[in-house]
Amino acid sequence: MNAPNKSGWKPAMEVADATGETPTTTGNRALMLEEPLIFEIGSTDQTGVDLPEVDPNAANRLGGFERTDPIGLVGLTEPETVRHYTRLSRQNYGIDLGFFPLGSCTMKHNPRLNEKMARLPGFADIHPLTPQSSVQGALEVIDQLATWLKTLTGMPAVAMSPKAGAHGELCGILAIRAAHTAAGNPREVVLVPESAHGTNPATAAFAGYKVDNIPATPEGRVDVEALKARLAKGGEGESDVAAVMITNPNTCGLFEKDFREIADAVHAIGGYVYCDGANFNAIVGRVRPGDLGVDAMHINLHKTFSTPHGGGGPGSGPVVFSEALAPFAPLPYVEKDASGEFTIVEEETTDADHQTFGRMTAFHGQMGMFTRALTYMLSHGADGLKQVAEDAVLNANYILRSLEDILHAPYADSGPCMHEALFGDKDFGGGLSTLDLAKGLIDEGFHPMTVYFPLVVHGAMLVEPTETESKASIDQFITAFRSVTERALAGDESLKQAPYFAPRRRLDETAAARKPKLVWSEPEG
Amino acid sequence: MNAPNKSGWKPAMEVADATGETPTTTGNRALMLEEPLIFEIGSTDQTGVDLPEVDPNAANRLGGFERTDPIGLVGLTEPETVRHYTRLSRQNYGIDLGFFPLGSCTMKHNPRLNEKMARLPGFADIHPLTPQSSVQGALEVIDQLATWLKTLTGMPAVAMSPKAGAHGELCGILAIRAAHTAAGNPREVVLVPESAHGTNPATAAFAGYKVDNIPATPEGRVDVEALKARLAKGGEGESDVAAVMITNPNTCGLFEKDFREIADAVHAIGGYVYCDGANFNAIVGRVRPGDLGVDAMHINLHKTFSTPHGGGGPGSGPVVFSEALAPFAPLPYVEKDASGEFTIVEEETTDADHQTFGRMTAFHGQMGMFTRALTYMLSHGADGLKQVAEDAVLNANYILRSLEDILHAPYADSGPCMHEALFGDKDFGGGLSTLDLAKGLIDEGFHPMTVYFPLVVHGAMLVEPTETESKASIDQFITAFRSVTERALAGDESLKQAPYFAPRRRLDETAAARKPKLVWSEPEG
Amino acid sequence: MRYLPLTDTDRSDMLAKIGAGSIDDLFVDVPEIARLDGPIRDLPMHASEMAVERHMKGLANKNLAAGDAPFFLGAGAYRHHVPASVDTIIQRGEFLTAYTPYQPEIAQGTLQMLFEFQTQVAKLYGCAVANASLYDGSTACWEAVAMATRVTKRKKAVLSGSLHPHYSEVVKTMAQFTGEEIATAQPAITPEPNLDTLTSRIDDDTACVVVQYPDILGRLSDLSQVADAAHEKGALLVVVNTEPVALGAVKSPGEMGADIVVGEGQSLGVGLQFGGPYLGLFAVRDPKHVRQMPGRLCGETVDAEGKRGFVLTLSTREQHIRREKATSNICTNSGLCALAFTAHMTLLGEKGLRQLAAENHRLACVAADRLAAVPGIKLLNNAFFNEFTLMLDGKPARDIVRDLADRGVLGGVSLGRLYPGVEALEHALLVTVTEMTTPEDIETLSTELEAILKEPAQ
Amino acid sequence: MRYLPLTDTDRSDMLAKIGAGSIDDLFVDVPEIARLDGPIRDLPMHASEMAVERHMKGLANKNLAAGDAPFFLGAGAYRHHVPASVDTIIQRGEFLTAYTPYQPEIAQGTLQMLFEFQTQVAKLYGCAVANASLYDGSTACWEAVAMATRVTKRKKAVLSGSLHPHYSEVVKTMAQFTGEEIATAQPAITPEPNLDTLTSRIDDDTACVVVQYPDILGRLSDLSQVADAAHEKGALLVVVNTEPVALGAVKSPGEMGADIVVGEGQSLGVGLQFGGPYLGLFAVRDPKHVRQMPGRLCGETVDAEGKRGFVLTLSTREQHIRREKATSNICTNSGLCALAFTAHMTLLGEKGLRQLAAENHRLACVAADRLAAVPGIKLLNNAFFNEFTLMLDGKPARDIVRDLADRGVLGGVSLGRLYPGVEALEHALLVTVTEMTTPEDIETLSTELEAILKEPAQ
Ligand SMILES: Cc1ncc(COP(=O)(O)O)c(C=O)c1O
Ligand SMILES: Cc1ncc(COP(=O)(O)O)c(C=O)c1O
Repeated sequence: MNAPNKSGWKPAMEVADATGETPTTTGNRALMLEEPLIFEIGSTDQTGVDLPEVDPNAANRLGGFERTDPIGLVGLTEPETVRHYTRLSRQNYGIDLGFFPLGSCTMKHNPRLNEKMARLPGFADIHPLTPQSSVQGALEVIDQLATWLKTLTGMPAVAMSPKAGAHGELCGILAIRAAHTAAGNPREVVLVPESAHGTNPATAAFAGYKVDNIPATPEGRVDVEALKARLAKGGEGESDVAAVMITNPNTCGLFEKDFREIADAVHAIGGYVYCDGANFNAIVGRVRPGDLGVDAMHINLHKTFSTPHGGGGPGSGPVVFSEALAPFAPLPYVEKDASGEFTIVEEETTDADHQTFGRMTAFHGQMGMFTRALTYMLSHGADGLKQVAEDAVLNANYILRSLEDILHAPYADSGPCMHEALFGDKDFGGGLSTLDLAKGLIDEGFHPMTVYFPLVVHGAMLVEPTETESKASIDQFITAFRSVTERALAGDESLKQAPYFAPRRRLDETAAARKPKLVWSEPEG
Repeated sequence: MNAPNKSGWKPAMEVADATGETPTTTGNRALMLEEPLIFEIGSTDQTGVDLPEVDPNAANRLGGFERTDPIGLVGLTEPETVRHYTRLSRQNYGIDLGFFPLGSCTMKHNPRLNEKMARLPGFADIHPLTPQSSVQGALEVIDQLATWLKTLTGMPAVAMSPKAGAHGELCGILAIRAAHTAAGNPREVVLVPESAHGTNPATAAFAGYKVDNIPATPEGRVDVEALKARLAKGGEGESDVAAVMITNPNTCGLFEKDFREIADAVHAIGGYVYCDGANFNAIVGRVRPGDLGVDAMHINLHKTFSTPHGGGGPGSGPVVFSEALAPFAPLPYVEKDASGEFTIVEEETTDADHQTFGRMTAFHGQMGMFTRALTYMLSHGADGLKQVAEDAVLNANYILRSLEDILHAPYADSGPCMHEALFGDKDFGGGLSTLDLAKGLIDEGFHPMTVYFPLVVHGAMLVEPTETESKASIDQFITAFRSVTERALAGDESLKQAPYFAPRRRLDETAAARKPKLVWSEPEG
Repeated sequence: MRYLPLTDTDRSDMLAKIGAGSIDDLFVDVPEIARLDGPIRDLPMHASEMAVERHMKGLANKNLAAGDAPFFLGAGAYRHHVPASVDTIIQRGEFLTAYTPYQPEIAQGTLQMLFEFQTQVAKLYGCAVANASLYDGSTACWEAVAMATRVTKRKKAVLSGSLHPHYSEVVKTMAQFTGEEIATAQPAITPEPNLDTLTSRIDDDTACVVVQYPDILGRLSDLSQVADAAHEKGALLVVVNTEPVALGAVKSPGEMGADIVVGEGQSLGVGLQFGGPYLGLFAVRDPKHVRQMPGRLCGETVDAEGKRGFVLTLSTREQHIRREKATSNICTNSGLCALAFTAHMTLLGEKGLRQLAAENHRLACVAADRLAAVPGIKLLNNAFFNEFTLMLDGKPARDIVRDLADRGVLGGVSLGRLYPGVEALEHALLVTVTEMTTPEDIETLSTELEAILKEPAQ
Repeated sequence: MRYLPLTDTDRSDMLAKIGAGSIDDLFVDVPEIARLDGPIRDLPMHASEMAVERHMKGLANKNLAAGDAPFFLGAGAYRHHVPASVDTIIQRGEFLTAYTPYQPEIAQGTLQMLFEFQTQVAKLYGCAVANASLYDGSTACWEAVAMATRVTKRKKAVLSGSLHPHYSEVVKTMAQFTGEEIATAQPAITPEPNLDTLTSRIDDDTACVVVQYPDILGRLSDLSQVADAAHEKGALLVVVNTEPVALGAVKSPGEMGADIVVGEGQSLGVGLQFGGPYLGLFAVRDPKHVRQMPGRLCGETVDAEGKRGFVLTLSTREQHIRREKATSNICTNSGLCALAFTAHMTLLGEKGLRQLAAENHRLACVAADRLAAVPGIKLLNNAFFNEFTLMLDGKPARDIVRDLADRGVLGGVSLGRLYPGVEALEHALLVTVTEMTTPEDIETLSTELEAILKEPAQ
């Protein structure tokens, strides 16, 4: 690390070292290095840039609003900065380090060509308000990507600007609301299954809808009959249901076999079908959602199309639309005229084809993700993408069938899983639960699967291998997973203390929430 | 890791884990990950590139020399390759991770702007034999860098093509030999101090010289009187000494105060003064070797001028020359004509100013290092480079004076040190030595200093902090160093087993040399 | 294929283990109607890196990069010099290829970085707490309005006329469905914003008033006056900042009484990227509002051995716990952009930030004077930071911007583009100057503008 | 300054600890005569990243990058597609900023990579053992000659006329001082190399015969014939390869009896870089020669717990142990280029390497046929891999290459440039085709050459 300034930071070593070895004076353990906060090593006088000194008496035109009080932003020189963040990075797990089977998150390999292409100055160094004649290539990227997305989904239109999955959901629900409103009544309810991702109900509520539950069958799918009954509720008059939001493949990892039938039923009552496309990776290139009656679906470019997750974002969530919803798509969008020239439509127009619900974000969407996703698609092609879906599904089923004998697999009999395998912690001994197993996997050198989601399974463990994992790697994971599971079934107490080898032992989340400390402050006294 | 193929690789865990914790099935310890060899995980049918399939029957013009036998090169897909090398990288220490005070190596921060500039296609993607009119910018880089080097050293000429320090030494000695030869007698001996880097005697021998020792004073410098006596040996006639090779600042970290006097004495017997400039960082921008009577000196761009060491190379070792040696400089070199046009001189000419000793390498030298070094120089400027030397020397003296009370510092009384501080293991207890202290520092999260060099000090420890280390960082190092030293002085047995926390415990170098295994081979049976 | 490690042998071994005869058996649940007989048609097949690179470079080369022309665009997206080490840092695989830090024991890198980021943003904005990022400034602006309605339990938001029109549009888009009442206006072309008009629109139903600072015309105004007016009515002051570099020179919104400060963080670390991904910043002045904030928050805690560590916290506000009652639906945010911001800010430090701001302002003053000397051009602003509005004679500014582009100059943003159809703004050109602008660039813009303005009307 | 962490306060605190009054006190040992009164004159002062970047980009833009023109140069440096992930890997700070692995416990990354590299090179060359790299192909060639003299205790080296002239020059440069006798020749312009002439030059004093394969004219020849002739006289066969991709298509030198195989590894992973840094490869067929090899060697061992690990080994051959008796003076080598090579080779694997080689050869055949159809051009080679020699009518090839450059085509390497003053070679043009060459490039070169050859002599 860069050693501490006078904030007095010291490596925490009060508690005896877990290994029983002589603790080091630095708190470091060879290549596992402790690192203070920048505020504990930097100073407000230090800087890692070379800029002209400021003359405090220079004339200015700031209208008397000069910032005179200290701001408190510390700086570091470049060597210190690089080292600080490099050391921090080494306390992180990433796909580049190993298997990262976070269910519902599609942690596939992030190709480095994508990174390189996104950094071409012709893409990275253009301003969103550049005169359009000077950014035809950028508009063409958007147009080409739109074409891929429409063709892969079999849908006639796509909105490119949503910034992530949840923003895409909002885009879809707003279009649905706009369509209903245009037809005279926005309706009140959006139906969402209990197994849905939290963003689904949150989005529907954000768009002013009441959220009602879609019942599920014991096999882990939508209960079509119960759904039909709910749609019909209210009897003869117009249904109160504006839309259903269904994830397909769903969050239990299953394909909603009756999707078409559901869609028909929803359409029959004048509702719309929103499909959460977060799990598109299972079917990309093999199944077109357009063939299943979908009206709107977001696509997480940061899942299916390999743009990196970056420790939390950014993502990109374009939304494909059916004919019915296409006119309501948000601004801005790109159009190609007869001469092949591209234009950005930024203003509302009055024709029936363009009853846009408005603007969702300042500019055109996540261009940096578009270039990466297009690079990815061109690399794979139609054949490669089909193989992606097949290998992703094959890997997941292989895991399901390699673990179902020792782990509770609630939907193991519901048919093949799609891109992810779901397990529960039903039979664990000694008060152990999913969390303990997850922490045990950390010691084994794996990132744990998604835990406690979906909510419909006790101690849910959602394992999504993706297609970029080799069989050998998955086999190693299975061996380790079985070993830790055996310990969990046997009630092995030592698992309660795991992880042992990570940069930190278990962290106290309750304490964090009880008295939140969200920013650094000068130590008192 | 990418899990094993049928080579049968297994993580080695026979010996109980040092920590006493439940060993993992993978051999991993959370973020410290084991990784097999590519040969143990890849296959000759696997590839990470997409190229057209080969038709084995396609006509060819290989003249019957087709390679038909299996080659045995395994491949990995891109996800596996990235992961493999990322995991390997995490078993390495680098400047980016922490303090790396390897004496004589000048492990300073490698600025990232340098990396970016070297990758501009106008530098990275040009062929060495491109018609010269199309690479004027590249030739200008060489010319500008040459100007910086000449100005900083106060020398009239520079040869840019040497590939590293040792290659630069060769360049210098060959020029000296050529000059002597042109004068009628190459002479027989090159004088080198015992404290010199191994490349010095090796180079002299490679150039056909006998190597003789330059005696040293107890204070760690060249013994001028003894040297003069040696130069005079042979009495009246021509001296047998072709050159002296002296490192200045020397490898004990001291400035050779009498350098000018030595140079005069060498010149007086018609010899030349070669200065090993590996330690130029201590004086860059503050002292010009040209003012001290140097005839030739190589400059390690990978030390003083921050080009990265890359785990062993590449480097770059331009050599500055005095008027006397300039005519003998190697081919090729860049010339600027009156119109400002640059040309590469690749052919021998016959005029007296150009009696080149020939070519040392296929092309023009380490262009990739030139762009980085020039970027570095422009960033620092004359003022910044002076500050570099001053801070490097300040840091080293600070370390010397902070440790001399507990560690044997043989030349502590020889005046201030320059860029590095030298210690010995004289008083260690319990049979402990420098190596044990070094391994103890590894556990503390530091890269050890250079050990057992120079040869003139028992258990030498050569600590070179460089100027890119903060005081705070150095203070932390001093604390840790003192703590480990105290253990060493007290004969703490546990140090014998260090490191405890590194990816590997002490490695058996004797076994490696006894039965060398230098390439992977299919396991037998 | 280069990204797919399974071999055909692997595939058949795995199918055997599963007990499936072929891959199709794993897709039996897909209804007949949606089964395809091969790869989707009308799309190309897979291609080599080399071929893809050629294709993408071809597209990139059709764009005029900002670095290849004198460049004066701003209006919510700014071109600053990003130190090379920032990109090195964000390309570390451990940052780049990590997910949201759900397993904190192996995500301390991301978490500690977020804690640093939150602290930096809070300090920059003069606030108590900041979150771990939102999508961009415009969505952060909407989230602020939504939060204000939650805090005040009122439904009306008063938007300043000189708020970035795209930001107003985003707020209006959302509000049309959620029942918020959004009062907007257009910017008045005056040397200083008229705060009295704005404050007069605040009433007892007002949840918040939203002001941009510096505003869309580059003007600066005394926010404390607006804060007082809002607070008097029990409303919150939301301040929007699109240029964080400005806050190295001018008073922070927090200092002047803003309750929620939101903005765009793109200026630091992120780059132009044709509009995204960008970085939504969100902070509150009063810590009591924390539990109403949208988005992720990173907090400090200890591990089982008592060592300090960081976790995501207060997640009961969030969609994955609170579902339809969440404070926002956001999940994926702008994590890596936050890292870029925080690394750039760390390189700057207060000293560097102040120098950077001073240099921006100095060059902007030079440019404003030079341009105002061109016949037919008037400088509107009394005060500005690095962006100012010029009033141009003759043709609409939008046409002039196109003419400039034809001459290889990216000369600014016409208000005609931002406010299509609004005649009063048609002749206004927003010009931005940063440390990247050279004196030659300023000279070129001035002479080209002079030439264009001299052209006889057609 | 941005790279210098010490503050003025630090500096005075540290001087106090040291007991020095000023920094000058630490430089007292510098003789008066060499003391300067300030920063060195005639050099600029420090500059911001932005300013430096502008300067360097200005210089870069004065060069015509290979990617911006139809490109046909080779002769020891080849332009291949390097997968983007290779650069990601070599930019990992732990690889980039490490030193030679002197502390193996914290350098297993570099060491294991070197072990993989050595194995790959040995297999590629058909040898038993390879070292951890030398500077480049030309210095590796000299080291091979030097090693052969050590092994055979003879002093004479016979160099084939079709060895790259720069390589011969390097050998000659070294030998003029060390007493080796170097027998060279010029290439004969024949469709096939005349091996009889070569073998007839081997005598009982010959330490080694050095042959390039494919040779400087792109020709292939039967090395086993040379091997036999050399071995008969007790000499070693040294084979030089400048294009490793060729060995994915043609027999390895080891297979044909070479004793030492050396070459340039730049084709894989490293890039053109105007000639350096490149990557010297060095391998021996017979493991008994290991202890005479130059350069570093990485070997397998175990740690104190019995876990496999890697170390630098057999260092008693090296300068830092053996000093004037070392097998070479090399210290710093081409470590990071070796990593680039090994990562690229791992991405290729045998399958990819063979495909890459086949694609190079296929395109080279297309180009050779197309060019040979141009009036005034004759193809010299009977056999070739991806490089062949054309005999051009009219002007010297060197002038034609310049004319082509003026027309924006980088059309090949004239033998006139490689052998200045040798009239017999003046009309020969060496043309290289790789997977990067497009059919359009070939067409452009053909039509431009045709146009130039048609021009009336001036
Ligand atoms: C099923 C599902 N829906 C929606 C989302 C939300 O997507 P985003 O995080 O891009 O907003 C996720 C992401 O985790 C998801 O898994
Ligand atoms: C004093 C000294 N001389 C010469 C050298 C050789 O330089 P290079 O490794 O660049 O060949 C070194 C490098 O370690 C050195 O420290």
